[in-house]
Amino acid sequence: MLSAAALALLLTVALALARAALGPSVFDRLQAASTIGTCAMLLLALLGFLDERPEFLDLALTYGLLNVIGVIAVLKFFHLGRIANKSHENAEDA
Amino acid sequence: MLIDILSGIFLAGGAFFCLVGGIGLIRMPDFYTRMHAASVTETLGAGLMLVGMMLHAGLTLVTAKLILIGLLIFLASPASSHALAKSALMSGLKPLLGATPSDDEVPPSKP
Amino acid sequence: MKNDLVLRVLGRLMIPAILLFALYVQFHGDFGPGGGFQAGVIAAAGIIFYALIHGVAATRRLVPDGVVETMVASGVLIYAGVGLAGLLLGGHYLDYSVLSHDPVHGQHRGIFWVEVGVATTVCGVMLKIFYMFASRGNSED
Amino acid sequence: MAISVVAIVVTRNLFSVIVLSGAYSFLMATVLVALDAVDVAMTEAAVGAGVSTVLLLGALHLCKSEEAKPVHKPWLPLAVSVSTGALLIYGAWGLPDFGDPDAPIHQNVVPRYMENEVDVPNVVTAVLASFRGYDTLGETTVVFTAGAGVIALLRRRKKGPEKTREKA
Amino acid sequence: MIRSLVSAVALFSFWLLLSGMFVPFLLAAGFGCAIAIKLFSKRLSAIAEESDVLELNWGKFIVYCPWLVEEIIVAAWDVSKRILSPRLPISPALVEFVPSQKTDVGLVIHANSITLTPGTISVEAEHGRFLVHALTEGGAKSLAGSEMDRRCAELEEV
Amino acid sequence: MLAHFTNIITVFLMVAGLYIIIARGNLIKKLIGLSLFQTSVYLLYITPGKLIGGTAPIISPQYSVYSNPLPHVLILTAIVVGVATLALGLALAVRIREAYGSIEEDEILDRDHSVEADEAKGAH
Repeated sequence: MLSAAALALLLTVALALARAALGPSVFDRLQAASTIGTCAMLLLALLGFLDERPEFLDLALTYGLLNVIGVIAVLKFFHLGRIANKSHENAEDA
Repeated sequence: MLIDILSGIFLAGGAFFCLVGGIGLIRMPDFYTRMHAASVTETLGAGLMLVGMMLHAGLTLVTAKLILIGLLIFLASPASSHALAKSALMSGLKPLLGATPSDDEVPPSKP
Repeated sequence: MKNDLVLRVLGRLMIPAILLFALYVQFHGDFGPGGGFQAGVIAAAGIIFYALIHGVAATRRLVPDGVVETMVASGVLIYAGVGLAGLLLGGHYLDYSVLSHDPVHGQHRGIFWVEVGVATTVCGVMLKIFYMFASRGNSED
Repeated sequence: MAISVVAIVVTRNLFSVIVLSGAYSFLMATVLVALDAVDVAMTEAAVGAGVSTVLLLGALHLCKSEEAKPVHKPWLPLAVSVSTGALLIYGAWGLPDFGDPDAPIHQNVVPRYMENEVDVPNVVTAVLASFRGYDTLGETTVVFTAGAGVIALLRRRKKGPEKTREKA
Repeated sequence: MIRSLVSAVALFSFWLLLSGMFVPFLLAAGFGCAIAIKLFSKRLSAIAEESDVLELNWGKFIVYCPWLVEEIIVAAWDVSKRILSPRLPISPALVEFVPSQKTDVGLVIHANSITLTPGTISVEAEHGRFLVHALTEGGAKSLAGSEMDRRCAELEEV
Repeated sequence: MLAHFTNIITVFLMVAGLYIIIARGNLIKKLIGLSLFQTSVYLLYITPGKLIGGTAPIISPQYSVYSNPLPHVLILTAIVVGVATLALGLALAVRIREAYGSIEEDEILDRDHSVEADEAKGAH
């Protein structure tokens, strides 16, 4: 059952990857990336159980923490970057 | 034995909801609706899988760590999807509304 | 984004947890995955998370530049100092066996301090680089 | 994973590229876990998804986020890359099989490392800090130097940028 | 004082859960780390000009969690059916309404609960104004003055 | 074929990184290509260390077969150095952007050419 669940997770990752590759806007890709992060986290926990080494859960925790930080960082800088670029371009035009 | 079967059922359920979320991520027409699909994966899919693994592990520290992971998901994923939706709206990405979209429902998007 | 309610409350709950997790990774590097480098990166990520929520200026007040620069340098010094301590106690450079009466215990002690050094440097450098990039952009606007 | 790599190659909006490379490094870390490299996976996840994403974004918001259209025809680089790849694959047939316990890599110093004379359960930590202490000291110094280099490059001097811009 | 003691104890138990090793050295390290981080987080809050403690009616919160889980399951099943049905019967809607919570924590719990329930996502959450995107118009209409709203408001009564 | 599958993937990643580095003019994109190339090197080192049936090299009494820890150590160092170089490269890119107003290789070269032409004119 564990390996079946792992397979399903891999499929989900593949679907999310397709969305990340297709995604028209940055936000679509970001959503897909965060789904991939969640799936990777679950996959890790499952791998730990398949190998019977539950120490891997630490890794899963790391993934979870960093996933959030990554998403919020991209959002934050997306706004900053747009503003910075606009003001810069205007300055160069003038 | 009973616990094995139960954990198998939970894992299968989790896998099913994850897959559904993935399919929804592909099928849905616009960004905001895709977020709903993704939230299926991140809440029920992940939650059921974690419960399945907890049953598999029994009452040990592994279970405690799994609970921590679950708490992390349930705290962090709504916050990040909230931030995602908010900044998508702020950047002017208009949501698709209704079967017959009516313009008065579109909120004024703030810069 | 700066005054987002949800993110602020999340940060209040999560940042102490992230920092504690970093320290856990640091101290348990001997027993499971982890070690100084990972701990440094995670701690830096936690503080960067604070910067993302409350702005770089507040973070600079939280962890001032002087502290960060001291961290950068002192990490390398700790590492080199461990080697030197081995030298002074009659062993080779970076030979930890002489750090305690019992060679195995000495090795433990040496590895621990070396990891502390790595974590300090890595955390400091990551934060410093982040400050450099972020502050440069802000004052240019 | 291959899909995300292709997407990284093709996509021109640099924000999207950074998002994709974050996802790529999560997948990479998962592959590393499957290959039993737990410590490396943890580092890769922390670095790829956390720090280097933030650094790339930080650099990006000082620069333009859209890549220019390529002016050259991509055939020459493509040919060079593909022929390199073909050569490497040809060379790879000579390597030992995957997971072969008799490969030379498992014969030399590793048995001594695995004897665990340091009495630290995580062998990677033991080797990193004890047997190969010099390497790690060098690594720490490199990180220190890189930090110093970034400080030197990005320190704000009064009127520095304007002057160079006028000259250009 | 008692509150900061409680949160230090919470941090220490977090450490114990992570570690699972009861060697004296590690216990001492955990104790030290918990105290250090408690002090550091005081500094965090001081610089962000926030109160350090979270006021919450914990008794009601424990009752609230299972109810939320039940809501999530029902909603997720509904959304899954919509995703899998070939006609894709969705009618997305944006609604704005006034939440009845007063404190930060109550508002955040309400907003997060809305987002956690598949089919609804809180887009903007401020004092006195929520903007919610819903997958169906029915789901959007039932939000204002809902049971979730009432229960979250109850959580604030300390 | 299957025995060399991992090698083929490694080579594919390496080629993709190489292609980005030589075909794209954008400096930041080049740096991303460089880190892609680096990950392929990580994979190249880690894959031979794996033993079928082995587990992660964290010694515990239940297991007897472990994968080879040596490549892990080397790659750990490589990742750290990789981040350091990435940061340094990005700092350089930012400086170049400030000096030239662009991070596209072609535009930078064009500008250099025009400056040289101007100087030549001034000398005559």
